[in-house]
Amino acid sequence: MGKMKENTTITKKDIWRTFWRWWWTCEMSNSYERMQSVAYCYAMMPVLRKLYPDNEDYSEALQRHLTFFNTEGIVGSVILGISVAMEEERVESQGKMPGETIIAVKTALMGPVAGIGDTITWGTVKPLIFTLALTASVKGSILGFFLLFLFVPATVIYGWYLMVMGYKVGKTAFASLLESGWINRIITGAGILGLFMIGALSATTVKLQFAGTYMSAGAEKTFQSIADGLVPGMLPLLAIMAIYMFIKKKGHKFGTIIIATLVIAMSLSFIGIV
Amino acid sequence: MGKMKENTTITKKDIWRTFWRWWWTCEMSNSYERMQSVAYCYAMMPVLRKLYPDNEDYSEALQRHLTFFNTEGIVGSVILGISVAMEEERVESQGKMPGETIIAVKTALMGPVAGIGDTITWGTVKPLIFTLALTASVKGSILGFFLLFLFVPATVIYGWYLMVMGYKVGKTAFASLLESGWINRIITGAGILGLFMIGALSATTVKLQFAGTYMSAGAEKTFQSIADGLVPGMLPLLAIMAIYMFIKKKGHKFGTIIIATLVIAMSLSFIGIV
Amino acid sequence: MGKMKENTTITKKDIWRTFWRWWWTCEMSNSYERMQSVAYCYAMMPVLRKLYPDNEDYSEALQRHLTFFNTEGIVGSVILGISVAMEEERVESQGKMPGETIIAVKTALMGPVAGIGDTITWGTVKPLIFTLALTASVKGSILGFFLLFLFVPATVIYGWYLMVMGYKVGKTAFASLLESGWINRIITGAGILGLFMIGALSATTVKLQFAGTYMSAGAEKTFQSIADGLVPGMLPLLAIMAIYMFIKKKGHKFGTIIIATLVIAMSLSFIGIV
Amino acid sequence: MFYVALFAGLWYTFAGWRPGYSTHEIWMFPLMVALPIGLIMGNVPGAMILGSAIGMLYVGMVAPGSETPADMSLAGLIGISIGLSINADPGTAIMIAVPFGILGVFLNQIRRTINAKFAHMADKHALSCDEKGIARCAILYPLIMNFVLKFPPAFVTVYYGAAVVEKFIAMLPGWMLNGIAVAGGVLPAIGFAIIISMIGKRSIFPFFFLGFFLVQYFHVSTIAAACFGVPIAVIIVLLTKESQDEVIASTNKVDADSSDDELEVG
Amino acid sequence: MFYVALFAGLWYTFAGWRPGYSTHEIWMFPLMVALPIGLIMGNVPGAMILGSAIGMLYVGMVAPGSETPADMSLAGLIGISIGLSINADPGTAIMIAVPFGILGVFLNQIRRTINAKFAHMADKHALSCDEKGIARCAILYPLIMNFVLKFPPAFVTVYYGAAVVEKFIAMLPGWMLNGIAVAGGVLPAIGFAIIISMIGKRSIFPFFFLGFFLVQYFHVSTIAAACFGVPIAVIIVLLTKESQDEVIASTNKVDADSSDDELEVG
Amino acid sequence: MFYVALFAGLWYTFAGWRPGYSTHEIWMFPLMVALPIGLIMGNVPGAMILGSAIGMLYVGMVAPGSETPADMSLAGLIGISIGLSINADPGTAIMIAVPFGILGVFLNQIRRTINAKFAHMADKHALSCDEKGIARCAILYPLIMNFVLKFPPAFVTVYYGAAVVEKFIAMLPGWMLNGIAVAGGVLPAIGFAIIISMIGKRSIFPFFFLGFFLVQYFHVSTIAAACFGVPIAVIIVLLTKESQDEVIASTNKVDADSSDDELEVG
Ligand SMILES: OC[C@H]1O[C@H](O)[C@@H](O)[C@@H](O)[C@@H]1O
Ligand SMILES: OC[C@H]1O[C@H](O)[C@@H](O)[C@@H](O)[C@@H]1O
Ligand SMILES: OC[C@H]1O[C@H](O)[C@@H](O)[C@@H](O)[C@@H]1O
Repeated sequence: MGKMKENTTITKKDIWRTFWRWWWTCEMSNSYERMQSVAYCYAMMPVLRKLYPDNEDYSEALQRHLTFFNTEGIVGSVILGISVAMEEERVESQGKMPGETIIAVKTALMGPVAGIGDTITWGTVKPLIFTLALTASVKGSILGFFLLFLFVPATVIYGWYLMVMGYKVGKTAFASLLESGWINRIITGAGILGLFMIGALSATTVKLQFAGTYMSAGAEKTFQSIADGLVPGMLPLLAIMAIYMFIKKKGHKFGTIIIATLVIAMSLSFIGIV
Repeated sequence: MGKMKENTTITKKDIWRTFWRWWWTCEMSNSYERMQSVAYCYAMMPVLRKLYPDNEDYSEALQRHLTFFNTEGIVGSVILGISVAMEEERVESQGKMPGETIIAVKTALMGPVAGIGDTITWGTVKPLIFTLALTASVKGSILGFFLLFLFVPATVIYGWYLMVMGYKVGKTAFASLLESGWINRIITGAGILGLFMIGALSATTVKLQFAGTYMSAGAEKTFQSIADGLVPGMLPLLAIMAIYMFIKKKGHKFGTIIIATLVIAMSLSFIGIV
Repeated sequence: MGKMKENTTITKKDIWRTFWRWWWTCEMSNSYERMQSVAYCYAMMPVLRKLYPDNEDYSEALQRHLTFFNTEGIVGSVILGISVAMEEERVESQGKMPGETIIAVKTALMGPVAGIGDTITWGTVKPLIFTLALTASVKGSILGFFLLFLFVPATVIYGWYLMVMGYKVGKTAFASLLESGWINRIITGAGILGLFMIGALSATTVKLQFAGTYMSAGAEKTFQSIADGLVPGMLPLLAIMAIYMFIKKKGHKFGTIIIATLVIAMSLSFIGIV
Repeated sequence: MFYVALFAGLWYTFAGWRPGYSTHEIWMFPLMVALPIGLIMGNVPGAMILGSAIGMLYVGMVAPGSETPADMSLAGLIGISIGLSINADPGTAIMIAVPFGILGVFLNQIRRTINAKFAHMADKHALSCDEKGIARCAILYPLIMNFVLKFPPAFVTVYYGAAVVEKFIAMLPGWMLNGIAVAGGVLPAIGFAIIISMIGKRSIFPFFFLGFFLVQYFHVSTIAAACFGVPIAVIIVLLTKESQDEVIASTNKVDADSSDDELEVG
Repeated sequence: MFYVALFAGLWYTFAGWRPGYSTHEIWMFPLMVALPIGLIMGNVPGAMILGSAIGMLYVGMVAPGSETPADMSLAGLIGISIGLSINADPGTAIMIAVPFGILGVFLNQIRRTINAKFAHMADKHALSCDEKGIARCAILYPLIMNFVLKFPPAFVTVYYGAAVVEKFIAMLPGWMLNGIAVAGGVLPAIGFAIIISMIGKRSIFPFFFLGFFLVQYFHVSTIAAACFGVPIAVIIVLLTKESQDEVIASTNKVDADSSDDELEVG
Repeated sequence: MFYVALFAGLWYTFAGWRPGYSTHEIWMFPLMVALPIGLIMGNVPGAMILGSAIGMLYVGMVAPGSETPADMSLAGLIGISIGLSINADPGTAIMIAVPFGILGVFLNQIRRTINAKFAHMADKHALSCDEKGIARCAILYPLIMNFVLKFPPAFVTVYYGAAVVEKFIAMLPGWMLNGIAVAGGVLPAIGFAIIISMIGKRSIFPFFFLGFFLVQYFHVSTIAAACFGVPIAVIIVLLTKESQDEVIASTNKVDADSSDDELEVG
C-alpha cells in the first residue's frame, strides 16, 4: 500500500453522498453479468478518492468495488455503510485489513439482505403505499399520483438510517466483531432470515400450475387439485430448484435460463400440461 | 462464617412449614418495590434459624432473602425448595457455596417460573375450575360456592410436589449441576418456556384496539381491521414493549407507568383514536 | 481375527443379492423378541461368507447380525448397505473396525429409519397406489388388481438406490465420518426426523376417544369434545406414552402389553368410558 | 343494609389482604361472596345468580406481576349487594359492578406502593435478627393498612347505595369512561412487561414474540402453545448441552492426544 | 364352496407368511384376492366390487413395528367369498368382513410369539456356521407354522359359512364388541411405542410431541409434516456441526497461540 | 396522437433507465403516467381511472434480482393512451395493456444483457482511475442504450395504434399465448434462484423450505412469516454464540486448571 493521507476522517457528508449516488444510480447499469457492481463503485468513488490519494491504491480500491454485487437497494445501504467503514479501517490500520476481507463481507451480506429487503421494501412497504394511491384514484381523482411519492421519504428514511448504522457498527466494532466471531454469526443470521423470507415470498409470487380437468363422481376436478393435495406449491418449488441447480452448476447463464424457461413453458403449454 | 451446628439436617416438616408460610403470606406484603421479598424471607426463617445458630450468619441469611423477588406462588415453590437445599449445602460445605450464588439462582429462576406458572395456575387450572363453579350456580344453586375451593387441593398438590422436588434436586445434585453447566441450561430452558408462554398469554390478555370505522365500497369497516391485516395484535404488542423499554431504562417506577398509561389512554380516547 | 482373504472386493452383484434376500424374507420370521434379525442375518450371509473364509470369524459375523433388529424394509435397505460396507472395511483394515461399532451403527439407525420409512412407504406411497387401484375397481373392473403391483417397482427402485447409497457412503467415507463426528450428527438427524414423523403419523393413526354425551344448553355434546378442547389427541397420546413407559421399564414384553390393552379396553368399555 | 355494608367493608379488607395463595382469588371472586351476602339478605338463590353472572366477567382474568386488570372483589361485593337490594336482573347488576371493578384497581396500586414501606422495615429487622418484626411486616401491617384503605369505600358505597357514585360517574364524559376502560385493557401489559424484564436474558428474548405470534396468527389456546413450547425448550436445552459436551470431549481428547505425543517425544 | 375354502386357507397361509416386503401387503389386500376368488366362483366383476369396498377400510392402515391394527387378509378372504355366495351388496360384505379383521390380529400376534423360537434356533446354527439351518429358520419354519396356524380358521369359516362364527359373535355383549374395536384402535400405539423406544435418545425425544401436535392442532397431512420435519432436522444437524467445528477451530487456534507464547518465553 | 406517442417513447426510455431506487417503480407505475397522459390528452379523470385499473394488476409484483415478471411501464403507457383515445372502459384498457406487459419483459432482458458491456468498460477505467469514465458507464451509456432500445416500440405502438400489434398477437395460436403467460409466472423464479444461490451456505439452506411451506400450508402473509422468521434467526444466532462462548470459557478454564496443577506439581 502506498503512502497514506494523515487525516482521512470520513464525514457525514461523505456518507450522504455515497448513499445518494447509490440511491440514484443503482438500477441504471444493472447487468446480468455483474448486476449493481458499476453503481456500487460509482457510489464509493468519492470516499475512496479521499482515502487513497495514491493512484495505485485508488485503482485497486475501485476494482474491489466492481466485483459482482446485487442486493435490495434500500436495506442494502447497510452494506455500503459497512464497506465505507472497512475501507477507512484499512487505511487507518495501514493496510492490516486485507482487501479480500472487504469483498468477502459485502459478498456474504448481499444475498441475505436482498431477501430481507425485497420482503420489506418491495413486498410490504410498496404495495401498502401504492394500493393506497390506487384506491384514491379509482374514481378519477389525481390524489393517487401524489400519494405514490410517499414511497420516497418512507424508504429513504430507513435506507439512510441503515447506512449510518452500517458505518457506525463497522467503525466502532469491526475489528472486535471479526475477532470474536460475531461477524460470522451475523452473516449466518442474515442468511437464515433471508432464505426464510425468500421462501415465503416466492411461495406467493412464483406461479405454475397443471392445466386440465377430469370428471370424478360427476364433478369436474382440476389436475392441479391433486398436486395441491400432495404438496401445495410443488411446481413453483420445482421450477425454483431447477433454476437454482442450473445456476449452481453452470454459473450465471441467464440468457440460457430465460430461453429455456420460455421454450419449456411453450412446449408444456403445447402438449396441454400447463 | 461463624461456627456451625454439627447436625443440621432439614426435615420434611421444615420444608412443609416453609411451603405453608409461603403459601399463606406470599401476596400479603406484595409491594411494587420488592414484590414478594418479605414473604420469601418470612417463609425461609425457620429453616435459616435452624441452619445458622450464629446470629451474624442468620442476619446475613435473612438479608439474602429480602432481595427483590416475584414469581407465581405455586410453581414457584420449586424455587424455595432449591433455596433451602442451597442454604443447607452452604452450611454443610462450611461456606464454600457463596451467598451470592444462592441469590443468583433464585433471581434467575423467578421470571421464567412466573411465566410458566401464570400460564398453568392462573391461565389454565383456575379458569377450568372457576368456570365449572360458575356454570353450577348460573341458576341459583350454591354448589358453585363449594366447587371454587377445589382450586386449593388442586394447586397445593403440585405446589408441594414441586417444592420437594426442588429441594431434592438441589440437595443431591446441586454441586454437580453447578459444575457441569446444567444449571445454566436449566435457567435458559425455563427462560425460553417462560418467555414463550408469557408471549402466548399476553396475546390473549392484553387488549388495545383502534376505534372508529370508515366506509369502503358501501360497507362499514373498522380501522382495527386494517391493523389486523398488517400485524394482528400490533397495539397490545407495542404497549407491552413500550412499558418494557421504560422499565429497562428507568427501573421499576410503577407509579409513573400507571399514571402514564392512564393519561395516554385518556388522551387517545379523547381524540378518538382508541 | 483369523487370516484374511487377500482380495475381498464386494461386487454390485453381492449387494443385489443381499438386497433381494432381505426384500423377500424380512417379514417372514418377524418375531416379538428379535423382529427382523433372522432375515437380516440371512441376507448378509453371502457377503459375510465371501469376507470371512475362516469359520470362526464367519460365525462371529453371523451372530453379529442376529441381534435385535427392526426397521422399515425399503428405506431400511440403506442400513444393510452400510453394514456391508462396514464389514468390508473391517476386513480391509485387518480388524481395526470393531464388531461392536457395526452393531451400534445398525442399531442406532433402525429406529429413525423405521419412522421415516413408515411415513414414506406405508403412509404415503402405498395409500396413493392402492387408492388408485381401489378407484379403478370400484365398479367391477379388474384393472385395480394390476395397478396394485405398481407398488413393487415404485418401492424397489428407491430401496435399491438407498442400499447402494448406503454402501457407497459407507465405503468412501466411513472412517472419516466416524472420526469427524458426522456419524453422530447423522444418527441424531435421522432420529429427529424419525421421531417427528412418528409423532405426526401416530396422530392420525392411533384412535381412542371418550364415549358418552351430555346435554348442555339444550344441545347434545360429547364428552370427547371437552377433551378436544383441552388437548386434542390426549387419549391416544396417553396410550402411546403408557406403552412406551412400560417397554422402557419392563422390556419387550409384548404379550403382556397386548393382553393388558385388551383387558383395559374391555373394562373401560364395560363401565362406559370409551 | 348496615350489616351487608359491614360485611362488604370487612370482606373487602380481608380479601384484599390476600391470605392464601390459591385462595386469594377465591376470596375475591364474586361467586364466593354471593353466598354470605345471600345469607345476610335472605336470598341465597338470587345472590348466586348475580354472583355467577358477575363472575363470568372475570373468570379468564390473569394478574401477572400482581397487576390486576380489574378489581373483581369490589365489583362483586357492590354489584351483588346493591343488585339484590333493588331486585336487579343479572344484566343490571353487571352494569353496577363494572365501574367499581375499574376503580378498585387504583386501590390495589396504592396498597402495593405503601407495602414498600414494610419491606424497608423488614430490612432493619433482619439486621437485628428480629423474627417477630419480620413476621409483622409480612402479615400484620399489610392487614391494618388494607383495613384503612379498603373498608371505607366498600362500606360507604354499599350503605348509601351505588346511586351517589353512579351519579358521579354519569357526570363523567364518555371519552373519559372509555379511556378508563382502555387503560383497563392495557394494565395487564404492565405485569407482562415486569416478567419479561425479570427474565431479561437477551439471547432468548425472541421466544416472547414466537409465543405471541403463534397465538395471534393461529388462534390456538395457551395450552396449545405449551404443547409446542415445552418440547422446543427441552430440545434446545438438551441438544445444546449434548453438543457442548461433544466438543469438550473432543477437545480434551485432542489435548490428551497431544500430551501423549509429548510423552513419546520426551 | 370347497375350492374357495381351500383357496382361502392356502392363500391366508401364504399371505400371512409375508413373502416380499413390498408385496406382502398386496397379497393381503382384499382387492388382490378378489380376482382369484372371482375366477373360482365365476363372478369376477362382483368380486372386484366387494374387494374394492372392503379394501377401502384398510387402505390407510399402517403397521409400525409389524403390529397390524387389523387383519385385512382374513377380512378380505371371508368377506368376499361369503359375500359373493350370498349375493351380498358391498355394505353387507363389509359387515361380514370387519369382525374377522379384528380376530385375525390375534393370530398374527401368536405367529410373532412363536417366531421367536426360530430365532433361538438360528442362534445355534450361527455357532456352527450352518447356512442352510439359518435359511430354514428364516423361510421354511415360518411357512409351516403359518400353515398350521392360519389354514384351519380360514378354511373352516369359508366352508361352513360365516353364520356359525357370526352367531357366536352375536352372542357377545355390546360392550365386549365395542371393547375389541377400541383395542383395535389402540393397537397401533404398540408399534409406535416400539419405534420410539428404539430411537430412545432422550435429547431428541420431544420431537415426537412436536410432530404429534403439529398434526393434531393444524390438521395437516404427514407429507406436510415431512415438509417441515426434513428442513428442521437438516438444519439442526448442519448448524450444530458448524458451530462445533467453529469452536474446535477457535480452541485449537488458542492452543496454538499459547504454544507460540511458550516458545517465545522459552 | 403524436405528442402522446412522443411522451410515451421518452417516458418509457426514462423509466426504463430506472433513475432513483425508490422512484424507479414509481416512474413505471401506470397510475403515475396517467396524470401526464391525461393532461396531454385533456382528460385527466379518465386517465386516472384507467391508470388505477391497470395499476391494480401490478401492485403486488416483486422483481427479485431485477427480474421483472411483467413490464408495467409499457403496459401502462400503451393501455392508458390507446384506451383513452378509443374511450375504452377499464376492462378493455386492461386487455390492451396486458400483452405489452409481457412483451416488455424481453426488452428489459436485452437491456441487462447489453449493460454487461458497460461493466467491462468500467473495469478498464478503474485501472486508469478514470472517474468520469466510470460515471459514464454507470449513468450515461445506460441512458443512451435505453433510448435506442425503448423509444421506438413505445412510440410506434401508440402512434399507429395497438391494432397492428394486436392483430399480430391475434394470429398467434392459443397455446403460444398461454405459454408466454406461463413463462411470465415462472420468471420470478429466476430472481429467487439468483438470491438463493447468492446466499449459498449449505447449512442454512433448508430455511428456504421452511419459509416456503409456512406460507403454502398456512396461507399467512409474508409479514407473518417475518414475525416468525426474525425471532427464529435472532434466537439461533444468539443461542449458538452463547453456547460457543460457554464451551470456550470452560475449555480455557480446564486448560488453566491443568496449568495450575502442573505448577503445583512442578
Ligand atoms: O406473574 C407472577 C406473579 O406475580 C405476582 O406476584 C402475583 O400476581 C402472582 O399471582 C403472579 O403469578
Ligand atoms: O415400523 C417399522 C417396521 O416394522 C415392522 O418390521 C414392519 O411392520 C414394517 O412394515 C414396519 O415398517
Ligand atoms: O432482489 C434483490 C434486488 O435485485 C435487483 O437488483 C433489483 O431487482 C432490486 O429491486 C432487488 O431488490
